Amino acid sequence: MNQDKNGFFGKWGGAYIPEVLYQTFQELKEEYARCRRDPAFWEEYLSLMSTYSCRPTPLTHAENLSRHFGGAQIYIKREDLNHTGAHKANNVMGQGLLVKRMGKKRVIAETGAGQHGMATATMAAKFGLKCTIYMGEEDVLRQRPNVFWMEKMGATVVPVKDGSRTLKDAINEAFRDWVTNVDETHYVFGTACGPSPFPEMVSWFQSIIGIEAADQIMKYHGRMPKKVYACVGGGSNAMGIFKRFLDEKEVELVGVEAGGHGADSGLHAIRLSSPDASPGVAQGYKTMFLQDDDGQMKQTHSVAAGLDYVGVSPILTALCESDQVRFESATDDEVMQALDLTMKQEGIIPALESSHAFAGAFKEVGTLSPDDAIIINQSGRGDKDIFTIAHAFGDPSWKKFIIDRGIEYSK
Amino acid sequence: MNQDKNGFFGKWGGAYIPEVLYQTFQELKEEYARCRRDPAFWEEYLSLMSTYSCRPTPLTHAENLSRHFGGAQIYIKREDLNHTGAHKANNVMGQGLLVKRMGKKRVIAETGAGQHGMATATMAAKFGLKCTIYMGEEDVLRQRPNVFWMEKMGATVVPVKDGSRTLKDAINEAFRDWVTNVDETHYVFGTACGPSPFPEMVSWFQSIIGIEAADQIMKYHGRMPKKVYACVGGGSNAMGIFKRFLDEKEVELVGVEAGGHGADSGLHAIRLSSPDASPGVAQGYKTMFLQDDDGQMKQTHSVAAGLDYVGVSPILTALCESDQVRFESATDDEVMQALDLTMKQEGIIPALESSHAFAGAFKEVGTLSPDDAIIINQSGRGDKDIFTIAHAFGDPSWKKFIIDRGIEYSK
Amino acid sequence: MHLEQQLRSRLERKDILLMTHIVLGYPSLAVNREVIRQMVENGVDCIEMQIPFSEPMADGPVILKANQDALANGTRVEDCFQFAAEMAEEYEIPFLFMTYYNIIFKYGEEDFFKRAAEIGIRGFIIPDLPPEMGKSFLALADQYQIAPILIFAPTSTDERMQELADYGRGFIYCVARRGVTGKKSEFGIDFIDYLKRCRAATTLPLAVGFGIQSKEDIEALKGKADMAVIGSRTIKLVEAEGAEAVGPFIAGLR
Amino acid sequence: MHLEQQLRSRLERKDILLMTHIVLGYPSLAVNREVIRQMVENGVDCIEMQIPFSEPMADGPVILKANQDALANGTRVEDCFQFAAEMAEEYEIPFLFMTYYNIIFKYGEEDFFKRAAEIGIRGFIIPDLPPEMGKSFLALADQYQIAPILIFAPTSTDERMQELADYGRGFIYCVARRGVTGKKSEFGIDFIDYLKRCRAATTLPLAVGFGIQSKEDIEALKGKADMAVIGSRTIKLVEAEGAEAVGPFIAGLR
Ligand SMILES: Cc1ncc(COP(=O)(O)O)c(C=O)c1O
Ligand SMILES: Cc1ncc(COP(=O)(O)O)c(C=O)c1O
Repeated sequence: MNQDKNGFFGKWGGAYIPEVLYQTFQELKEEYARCRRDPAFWEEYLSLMSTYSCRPTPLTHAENLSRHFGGAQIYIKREDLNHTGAHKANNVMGQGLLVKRMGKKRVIAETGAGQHGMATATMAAKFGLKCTIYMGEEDVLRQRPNVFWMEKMGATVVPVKDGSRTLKDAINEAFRDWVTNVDETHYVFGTACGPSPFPEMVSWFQSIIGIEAADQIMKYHGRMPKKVYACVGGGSNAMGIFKRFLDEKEVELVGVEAGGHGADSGLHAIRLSSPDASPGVAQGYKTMFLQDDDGQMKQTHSVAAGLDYVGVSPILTALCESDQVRFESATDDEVMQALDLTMKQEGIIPALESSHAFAGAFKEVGTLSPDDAIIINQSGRGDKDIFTIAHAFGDPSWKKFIIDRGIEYSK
Repeated sequence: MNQDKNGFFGKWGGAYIPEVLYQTFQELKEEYARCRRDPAFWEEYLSLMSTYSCRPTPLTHAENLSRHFGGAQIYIKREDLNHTGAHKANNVMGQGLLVKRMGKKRVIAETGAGQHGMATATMAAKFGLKCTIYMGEEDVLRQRPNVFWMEKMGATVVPVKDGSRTLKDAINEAFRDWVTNVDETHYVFGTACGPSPFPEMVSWFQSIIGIEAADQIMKYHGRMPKKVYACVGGGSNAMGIFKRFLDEKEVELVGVEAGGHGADSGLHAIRLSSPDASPGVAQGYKTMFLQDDDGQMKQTHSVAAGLDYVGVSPILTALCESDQVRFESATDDEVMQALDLTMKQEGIIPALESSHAFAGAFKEVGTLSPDDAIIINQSGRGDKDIFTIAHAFGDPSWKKFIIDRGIEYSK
Repeated sequence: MHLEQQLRSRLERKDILLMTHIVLGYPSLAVNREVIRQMVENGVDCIEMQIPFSEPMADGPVILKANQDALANGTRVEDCFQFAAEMAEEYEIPFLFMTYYNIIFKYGEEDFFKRAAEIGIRGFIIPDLPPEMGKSFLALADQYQIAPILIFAPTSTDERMQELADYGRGFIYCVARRGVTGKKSEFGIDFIDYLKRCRAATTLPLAVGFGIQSKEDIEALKGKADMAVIGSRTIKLVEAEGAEAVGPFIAGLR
Repeated sequence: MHLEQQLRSRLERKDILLMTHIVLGYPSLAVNREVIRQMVENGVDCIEMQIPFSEPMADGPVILKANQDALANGTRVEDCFQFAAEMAEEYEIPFLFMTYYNIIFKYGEEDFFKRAAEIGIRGFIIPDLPPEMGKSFLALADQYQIAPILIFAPTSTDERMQELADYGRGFIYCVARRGVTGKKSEFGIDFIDYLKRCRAATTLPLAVGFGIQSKEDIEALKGKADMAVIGSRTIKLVEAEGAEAVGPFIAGLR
């Protein structure tokens, strides 16, 4: 699924950008086009990812979970084993190579939970670039560990105090920085959203996931999987694993959105599988947004900070419309249960975001045959989320630990 | 370097074990011998490690650090990218396969920082084994996040309240469990110490590190490195990377011990490169221990919990004696500086343990030629150590974050 | 009369025009009403009324906050239309809508144009709608005779300026510098070169905005631009000294 | 007289002997002195004196804590030798040293044996020194005529028992069950089978230890073993009721 010359996928996408950025987007589009044409670029990318991150990441056969559900064989694509702990590295490293080519000296990025910020700060350290990360003030408070690491890697983390003080506001603020410092700065967009060429470019870098997974499933299972599951925040890990399977007619692709407190609760981030969302244009692109009748964006909610976003990849919106991807959602509670089960059965700790894909798969896998296989994309690891996960489980020893530490530090 | 029939390496090692364990050690030794003879076992091990963890782990060329020091090209072996975040997984998964063969249903392990406990709990979940982890009470308090994950993976974590309430006491307690439940229990020893066959067996599983690293350095650098650096706690990651290079005469192997507050401070864990240690027998084996004139073990200190141990691998003691490995130490301060520099220059966060290897290398690398290469073994990732690292850096925002959380939880 | 004609006829009497900016609903429509009265009475030539949006990506901190507060006050798009209707009815200077594209898109492009035209709005400034994205928008603008105000930036190439000028009506909004609204601009040599390039690219009147704060700034623009835009400056003034301060401030600008 | 002879001559008068255990320096050497007096006066046949070690791997919580406290009190190996000399001098029953190998290794094996022999110690129980690890130790034991007490466990095969018996002198210490010191053992059918196996493997006297706590336990051993070992039980007794309680307790065991 490629964009048209104005950056649209069907009627979704585009580049709704202030004029100041026009020129820089032209350069970006050209450089991106050159990279796509140049096989050496992809080679360089693969080599970087295999020496700095640990690509190819494994495809793990989850034998215990498969037995537990008695349905299809469950395979897990292990993006959690990437350097910095999530698929975000794929995109960021790719954009890093692009920045080097463009000769820019500074990168900026938005971050919600901090995962993309961590990845960008890491890439900036590796490539010797200046780096500023915009992060909603709420998130800075909630995700101090990530802020700590970003700062330690030399990045400046700017708490964004506007709006809902979360991801979308960080994106707005990053755009404000970009229009101000456009000449030497590249904005490393973190997901398959935003103005063209970001949705397609980010999906391209992430497509390494599905390319590897297809080879691996053929090797271990002998044929294509029945279904492939991915969680959907902005949509980059989903696009990353789906892309390679789009033309495999027998493979069903399932995106799992954040059900929060439930589809009827008003407290969720379901953009594609609920009637609460409607078409809109914001943050530079056209897609389904959670917005009110006036077009003002709504508050969203998910236990997973990385899924807690008002928009969604325009490519996924197009694929939803064309029925090439099915969208479901999983509630916070279902997600915590799926996480718990996966830890106990497989010794694997999916990120809260990724746990949505697990929850979605667990609902359906039992109805398939043990001769079939499914793939779940584990976009990241959960141990980075100790503060959120221990909190969500309401673990009393954890609380005591924090209280005691706090008292010690107060002395 | 192989053990003699009594489990000795030169005059070091052996198996000083209570009679109750004699039989189980016989079985273990026989099974281990069978595995070593059976090429299918190593194949199974490689396959497990490449599908469940992400072996081969990359060898990363640290271009910025190399430039910074202006000496040899620095290559980093990335054990941090293993599942569970450290080289510990190599040993634990290997022993897991052994346990499956022996038909035992329960595993126990000691843990200091929690890294080996995490790895063992993970393996137990994956292999469907019952699991109990012994951890000094001090460490349970300091390392609550790891305890949380171990419990979530279904393990029972027992705080050990005896002695110094740290690693060595956890080892004693694990032995007490083992002598009690010997029939169905295997003790997954966490490092290249303890009674024979553990030192050799653990080193064998860890040798995968050096085997990969040698291939990789030949591929990227074209010849053997000048020096290979590893931190030395019990000695397993060091043995893991050194083993392959022992017969390469031009390669110098350097083990870096925990200098704590300094070699003269009495607050360190330097067993091989300081006069504070002397030969002894404890925890089932003979090696250099930090002990007093009566043979009572002393308190040790290191900023890195995983290096804070009174004994050291008998194999390393033998290699030290035969001058095949040189031992140095790095102080807590040097280690924090090396960690800081590595994060900023390369976007890589070594564990505090691993940072000792970096600190050791940084002192010497400048004197080598840019045509030479060295390898630093990054045994683990540091982001698991946020509580220790942020504390060690004295980060004020971190303290405030913890205080605020504590207050919230106190409500 | 079209917007361009309106401005040109005013330019016959003045060497530079003044456009001001308000955020509808901030601090309240009542205060907006008073501020506009003072602006008009003190010789403002054109007013852009911003319909608040939750994601004002191109705005700096002052206007951003004003947008948020206006929404928090409960300002709806319907309120904005009604208020705008009242203003356009009351004063004869041209009123423009400034907003982000989603407000129009969500309302329905054609319905929005129709309503605005009925009210007597003369132009739209939509900072996140470049002409490539605005095919139907530009067609409707033509149809409803509402000027689509296009924007030049210092980063725009000559070629790009030509292209934009083709689509533009009423005037061209020349952004004085990189960045968002609300910060002071430096009017150095680069700026003068930039304005020359703007002038060469179009015959439309040139408005210059972003960071214009004082009589001196406006003096400096005379002969180089046709209209000076005062944005965040009056918002800050109202915040600090109340609506009454706006009249004297505007009067003092010439 | 050798240890085995000493025990055999006592066995002529009693159907089962009693060995007790103390940790030197816990709670203090003074209390140890009083406890030993009470033990000897109430008919204990043999006493194992544990030299405390910081890593008592084979001991359960009670003895473990006693080791730690003894060290915390400042008990040194030298203190243990002096105290042991005094006891061996004062009482004619055999005294043994129980400790972990490192204490001996660090002192110097030969020096340790020499010193112990001078004092009149009759045997060593070293739970972490299997015979394979103790070549020089066993040779020195022979040379200095100090009995190396070897240990049978329920997990030991018949073959292994034979092997151990070859190296053992004085008596064989039969560990009643898997596990560490201090917990109650069950004396069921498995246990009786085990003791039969022990008996078949050696002609040395058999001592049974681990978890023996009462007169009934000792009664049950009669005819199956030659000596019962009371370990943690007296330590707990001293902790709870003081040294004076030891005499009556020992007296009550037969
Ligand atoms: C681990 C992980 N998975 C998924 C996501 C969601 O992003 P996307 O939908 O772009 O993959 C995030 C975002 O932070 C993440 O950290
Ligand atoms: C990351 C890491 N490195 C090193 C060590 C030290 O152990 P060893 O010397 O056995 O490699 C540990 C122990 O916990 C560890 O966690």
